[in-house]
Amino acid sequence: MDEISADSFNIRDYLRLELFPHFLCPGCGHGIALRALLWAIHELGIDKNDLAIVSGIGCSGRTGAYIDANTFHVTHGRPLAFATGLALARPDLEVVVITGDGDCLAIGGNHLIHACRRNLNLTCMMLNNEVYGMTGGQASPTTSATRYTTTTQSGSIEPVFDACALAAAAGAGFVGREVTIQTPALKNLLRDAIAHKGFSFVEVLSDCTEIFGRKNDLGESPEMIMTQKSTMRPASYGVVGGNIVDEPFRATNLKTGILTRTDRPEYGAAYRAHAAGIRAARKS
Amino acid sequence: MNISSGEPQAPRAVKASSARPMTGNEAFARGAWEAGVKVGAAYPGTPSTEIMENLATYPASDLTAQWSTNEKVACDVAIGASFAGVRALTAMKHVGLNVASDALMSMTYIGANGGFVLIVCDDPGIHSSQNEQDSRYYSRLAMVPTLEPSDAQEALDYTKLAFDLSERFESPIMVRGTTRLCHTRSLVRVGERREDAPKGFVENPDRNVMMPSNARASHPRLLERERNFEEFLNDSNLIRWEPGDTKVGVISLSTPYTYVKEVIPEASVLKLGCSYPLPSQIIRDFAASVERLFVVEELEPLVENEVRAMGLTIDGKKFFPRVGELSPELVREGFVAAGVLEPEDEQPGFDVTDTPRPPVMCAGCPHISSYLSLRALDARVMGDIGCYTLAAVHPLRSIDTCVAMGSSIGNAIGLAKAGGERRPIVATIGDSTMLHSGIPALIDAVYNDVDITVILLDNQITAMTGGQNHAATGKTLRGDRVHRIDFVDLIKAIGVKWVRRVDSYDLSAMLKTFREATEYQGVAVVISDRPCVLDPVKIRGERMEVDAASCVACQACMNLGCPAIMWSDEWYDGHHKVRIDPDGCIGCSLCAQVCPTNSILAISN
Amino acid sequence: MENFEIRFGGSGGQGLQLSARLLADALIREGRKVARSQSYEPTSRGGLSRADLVVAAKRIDYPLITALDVLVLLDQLPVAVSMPLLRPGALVIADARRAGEIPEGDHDLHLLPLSESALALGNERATNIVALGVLAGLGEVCEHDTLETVIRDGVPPRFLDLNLRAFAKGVELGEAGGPGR
Amino acid sequence: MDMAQKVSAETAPGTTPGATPDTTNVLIVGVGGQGVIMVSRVMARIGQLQGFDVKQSEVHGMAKRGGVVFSHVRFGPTVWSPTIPRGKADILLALEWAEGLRWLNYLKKGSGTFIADTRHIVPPFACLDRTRGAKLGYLAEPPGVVLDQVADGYALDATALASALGNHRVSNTVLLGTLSVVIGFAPEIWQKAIAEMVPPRTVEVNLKAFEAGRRWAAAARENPESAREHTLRKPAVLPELEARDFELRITPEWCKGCDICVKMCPERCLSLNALNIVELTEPDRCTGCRICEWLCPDFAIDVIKTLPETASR
Amino acid sequence: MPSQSTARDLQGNQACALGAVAAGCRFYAGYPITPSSEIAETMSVEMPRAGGVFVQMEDEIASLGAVLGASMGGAKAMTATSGPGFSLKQEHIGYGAGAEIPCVIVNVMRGGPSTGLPTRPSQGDIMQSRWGTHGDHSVIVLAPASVPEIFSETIRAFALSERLRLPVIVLYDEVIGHLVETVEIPAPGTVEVADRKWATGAAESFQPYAVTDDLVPPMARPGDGYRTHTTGLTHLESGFPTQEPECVERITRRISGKLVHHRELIESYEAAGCEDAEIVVCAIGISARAARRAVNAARAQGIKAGLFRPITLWPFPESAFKSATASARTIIVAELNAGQLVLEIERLCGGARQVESIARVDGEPIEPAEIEAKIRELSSHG
Repeated sequence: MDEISADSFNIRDYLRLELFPHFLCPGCGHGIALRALLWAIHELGIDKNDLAIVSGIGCSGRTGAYIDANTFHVTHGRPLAFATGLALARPDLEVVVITGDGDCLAIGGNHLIHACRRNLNLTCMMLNNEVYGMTGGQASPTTSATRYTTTTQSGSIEPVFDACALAAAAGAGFVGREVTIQTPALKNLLRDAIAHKGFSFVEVLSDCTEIFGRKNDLGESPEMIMTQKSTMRPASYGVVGGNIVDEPFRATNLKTGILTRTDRPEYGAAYRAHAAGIRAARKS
Repeated sequence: MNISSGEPQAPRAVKASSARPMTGNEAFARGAWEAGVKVGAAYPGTPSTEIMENLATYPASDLTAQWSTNEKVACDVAIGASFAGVRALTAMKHVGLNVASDALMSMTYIGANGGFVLIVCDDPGIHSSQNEQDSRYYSRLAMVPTLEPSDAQEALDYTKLAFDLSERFESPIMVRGTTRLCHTRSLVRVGERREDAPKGFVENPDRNVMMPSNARASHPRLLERERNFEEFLNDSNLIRWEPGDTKVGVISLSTPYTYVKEVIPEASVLKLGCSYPLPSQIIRDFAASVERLFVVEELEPLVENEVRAMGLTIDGKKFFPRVGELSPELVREGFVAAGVLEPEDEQPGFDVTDTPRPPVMCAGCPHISSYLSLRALDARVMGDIGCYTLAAVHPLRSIDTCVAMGSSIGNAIGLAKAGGERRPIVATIGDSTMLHSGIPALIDAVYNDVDITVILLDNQITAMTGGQNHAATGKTLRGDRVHRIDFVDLIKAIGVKWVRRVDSYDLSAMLKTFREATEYQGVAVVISDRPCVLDPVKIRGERMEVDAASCVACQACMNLGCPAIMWSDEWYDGHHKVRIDPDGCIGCSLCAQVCPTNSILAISN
Repeated sequence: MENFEIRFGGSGGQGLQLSARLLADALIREGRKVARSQSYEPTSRGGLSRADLVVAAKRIDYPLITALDVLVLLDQLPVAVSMPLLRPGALVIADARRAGEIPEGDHDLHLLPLSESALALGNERATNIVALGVLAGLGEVCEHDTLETVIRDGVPPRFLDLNLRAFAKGVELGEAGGPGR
Repeated sequence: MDMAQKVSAETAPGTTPGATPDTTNVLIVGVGGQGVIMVSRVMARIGQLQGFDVKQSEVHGMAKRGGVVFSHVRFGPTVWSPTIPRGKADILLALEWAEGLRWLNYLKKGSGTFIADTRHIVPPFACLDRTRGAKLGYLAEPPGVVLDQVADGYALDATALASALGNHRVSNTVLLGTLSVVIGFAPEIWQKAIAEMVPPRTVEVNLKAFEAGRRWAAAARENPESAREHTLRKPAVLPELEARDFELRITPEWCKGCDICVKMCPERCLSLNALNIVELTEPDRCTGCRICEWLCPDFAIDVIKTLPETASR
Repeated sequence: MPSQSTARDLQGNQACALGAVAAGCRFYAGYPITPSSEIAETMSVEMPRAGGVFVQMEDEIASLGAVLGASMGGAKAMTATSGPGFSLKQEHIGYGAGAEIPCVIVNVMRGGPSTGLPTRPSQGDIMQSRWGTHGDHSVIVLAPASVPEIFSETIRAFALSERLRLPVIVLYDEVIGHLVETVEIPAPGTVEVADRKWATGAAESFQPYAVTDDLVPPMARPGDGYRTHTTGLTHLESGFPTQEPECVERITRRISGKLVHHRELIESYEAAGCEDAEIVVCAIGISARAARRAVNAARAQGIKAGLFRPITLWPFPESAFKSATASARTIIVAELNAGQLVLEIERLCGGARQVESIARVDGEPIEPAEIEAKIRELSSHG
């Protein structure tokens, strides 16, 4: 009869209320993801004074400003680079990167793979809405084939990244994917991602109703977020490479939940230990 | 008439050793078989379904037993067999007779060649129906002699007798059952089958072709037949006078007769084995023999009114309810109210609480996702007859109307034609129901160019009545493989331009397809495509379990109404977390699809 | 020589930079200012290599060589590019075996068996130290003792003996003068 | 009214008024899928094998599985009504605990025998109330409370006994074993009837189950108290939560009218008003489940939950 | 611990790294590129020893990104690169300028454009170092001409960067970078380590970009409770973006005003023999070294020649230049490019003086003789 309660989480404690209402379009999944992130922060008991949010450019990047923490809205594609410096210089801070599919995978793709490889204690939340929303709806590295955007007016023909597979292949210690409609699951995933010592990559399937959904006849926000969920299949929570719910009933494609969790040496700690060894050797 | 001795007696002299326990429905079938029936046709309907199912257990060399598309077709099939000079049976539930009545109304004019018996089963108490109509009104409407057995032995005997009477009076004969009779098992003495040589078709256009001139000539014959039949009853065992205390005389029939015998065994009883026509002279004599006259009959006061019309003084519905099923308790209460019996001492009841256990959809029922989606679409939903009618209540609460078999599409057409409805108009109809009477309505929808969506809930079986085959299952009543109707082809042939199949276990595909269908201007048909979890093949996916650690007790999964999902003893935020009964779960994964925490996972390892 | 410019020229891997560094170190110990520069090319082994020192008593204005006072050649490769930089009368020390073809000119050429001496000592790689010894033996660039000190301080202990013997051999060659002009 | 007098005079304790006194009424109840019909057919067959007239009545409800299932079995020299009047059952055999309680008032108050499996099958509707701190709708009294009220009572964990035999589904036959001890008749007759009624490949386990039920009943008769102690399942005690209040607070200036909350609300409590701003239009239905709060991208909905002032927390 | 300074033979790039360590730099992020790599190599050794962090990033963009990130976290941070990498860093230099993040960027110049001459010296980034990133922005560029000066100017770069909250670029050519000269290394702890002004007082009323007397707002250190917002968007005193013209102008003017306000602190130069000079040679880096010898040679020949060497290249020490060239008739600008510094000199002279350019673009340093010849050619004696 364990009574767990969500009572203590009041999102307003984590928001810069004077900036509201926020600038996101109606039904934008980024807002839901933001809630999940702050909820996870709350559950982990992270003091917002010790929380650093580094975000890139785009709709995703703008969300950081609404968080009442140390927020850094940096250059396009580079939040992981900034965060790397910040986290190495300030291991006492909890550094979370908010980025988008274009920010993270296109212009910032190089930083992503190296951040994964380096395995520094960072959490990267990539809000994937399949489109460059802020610039008016151009195709991104995750825009599915046949989708219409302002730069794929006859339907996209480019293959897409599976960002999670990319991150895992690049060596990220923790990789997960979740949809916004599963807010508590997303919260749990982010919570585990932040708690994970090492580089954590979380892809959030967000929806861009106004610019992308309309153009592709994907329905309004409620339907979009529901569709996202149903095209996913959950990996067994907490089990690495766990089984998935689909046979014999579901035709699905991407997995959700924790996809990879390995304990590789965390770069920051490894570096500090290495440096301490060097200093000790010099003294003796 | 049979006048019994003054002693209270069992309605039979059945020796247990020589008898076998049978339900009323089994006995109906046995009676028909013993009578040498050659052709049986029916459409399933509780409580009549098992009659044809049992008939089909007799050798195929003896008889044909089949499911027909609907009750009217079944009735026509039987009529055709009668034309051919063989004995024919059709069976249906009370509302099925509404469908078949059109044929019956003419058949009664034509009369039987081979014996023609129609068993109709009423449902007093509405255990599984949409109304409580009393079929005995049809007896009078169609002027069809109607026998009323009171137990399984009589069900057998009367059915057998009905065939003889049918041929003797050249009339269809109706045998009426009730839910209680149909589903009560009692000891039955059985006999052998008689085999008659087929009489063959009798060419007699004046009688067989119901056109106005012939029909006009036939009507007087009906009146004559009514008189003849009443005369027959005077010498028949169907009417039994059981003398007793002359202070109280009770006329009763069907199962209520057994309640009377149970509750007031001392009374004089006139047991009617036939409710139409009534033996008026015997009734007068009986009335004269007793001080107070009662009639105990279920549902409408048909006998009561006719007795009263004879100028006799009689009490019936004044003391015995007109609504619902009778019982020994109610019969006793009636006689207490009439001052015949003394009230029993009021015994204090046991002090315990009641746990409600209303009917629910099965775990993994493929209908669930359709209604969840319709609810999300905020559609105006015209329902139909089937298990899915349960979607009208908590938690799905997504059916707005349910009228009668096959009505949904017509209702939707009317709703659309009336204008003013801002929500998408949807008709939901099962596969069997669609074939039963949905097709003409669908043709109507196409013909009249209406903007509606039809969700064909194709669970590939007639589920509600216990899993009967139909024309789109590709199997007959006896299990033989036959052509399977392809719904998509059929619907396209009707002229529906927008037809799509969708996996009932893919919620978002459902939602998306439904949305597209409702946005389509014109008739759109979506076929929800998963078999019933009970029949004919039991499907099992990986069973699901709840990860209690991550469950946040939102209970979103409870919206499915899945009986395998219930509260656990753990709490979150003031709400119960949930758990899944592993024995109940079939692994449809719908709950996992609605779970906002990814807490519902397959037990796969 | 108070202010002078010197080049060690050869091919990559001959230890020219070490020679230059040791010499610079020694000169600094003697109170002079030194600017050291080197060829900076993608190739590190086998290609043209040079190490230049600009030495001055006081501040060095321009740190690159403009006119060489001393040129040490351990290979033929730098010969062509370095000869035009020679100041008239410059001292040129060349390995007789590997840099034997020195054009005629206004310079003081000492063609010496530098690498052969190193080979005789057991390791050709000590040729650079032999060359340093020659500079010490000739006595015009740097004091013998200072150089020996920086060698003792600046080379790994396990090579010290070899290097000291190479240095001594070089001094011997330098003092002997060798075939000059 | 002589007759009425006469009838009333026959109303004596221990007899069925108006009915043939030696009719035995057995009411068998349970939940769909448990095998109520099988048990009742065995019982009817036993009656027949004893040379009695028998009636066995059941009604198929709408629910094929998980619904209420009951079957009346009556046997004796002559049986009229197929149904057992309320308060006239000699034996109430319940395959599920709450079902036993539902039909308890059909049992003869002073003389009836109550046999029940203590197994709980919680119906989904018992979980219908999703309001905060709602109690499970399954509120069956513990066995002690019931056994104290009946003349003769047996509460056993037949499902556990059956599971011990390797097939929890034969719990109904375990109960038949117990019933056989109560009713009498030779065990061989029971075994014959059971063997006739169950699927051929389950005959063996069913006969074992029957024996297990008999053994349990014999032991219970010998030592009723210990049997009671032994078999009584822990009563389903439900945790009492402090009744907390909650409020749905909408910040209209933040709402952008995306419709997510309206569509995703399980209870359909919300709607968009003429200005496309969300409103709580069905406050009574709201359960405080927070789904709207979670899914609002604009943070325009907060579910505020408050403890009563008296609460310590 | 030695309390005396020690003389060390150092390569320019090494001196740069050691200067950074002495200045308190505790974070270095870089990407290998010729001819700056020795800085990274040295930092990879020095940072762990000093308790700092060295990280080799995936590219130059990431390097400066990491440096900015570390600086936002409160660390003194540096990166070093050369031409192509410097081009990549331009966006982040703009970010540092706009968001006012202290950082030091070293550019060891090589021949260009593009991959150009990786191992050959150049001074072709004079203009890029000032104008490289888009939009109006304020940076300081320091141009040391010797190894000891690299050491000291790197220290000064940190001091300026920290005090004024802006990126400071240390700019020198490949020759200086690879030159080995003797540097007096001050005893540890004797170099004054400048630190930025940290936020104090109530968090509620704190304005991260408030207009202060010295135009440099105090910076909030993450974790100290201020929870400020930092953005590359043009922002208000509160840190949050604005497009209000009045506010945009106010903010932009304050940032550029920092350089004017602190001109004396920033400006540094060498003027040798300029008091009576008819001809002043103006140059930086290796060109200035050649110029010095040429000027000395000219003086020896009786030509009134002087040297003006801006050590703070940007903002250009205008007034010092003007006073140094008060008597000059001719200014010779010697540089290893097609003529960049000369543009600034021409602008400053405004046509009042003869401005001559020695612009060498063959990948070789300018030799003293080349300048000396020019001086002679232009002298009144010639």
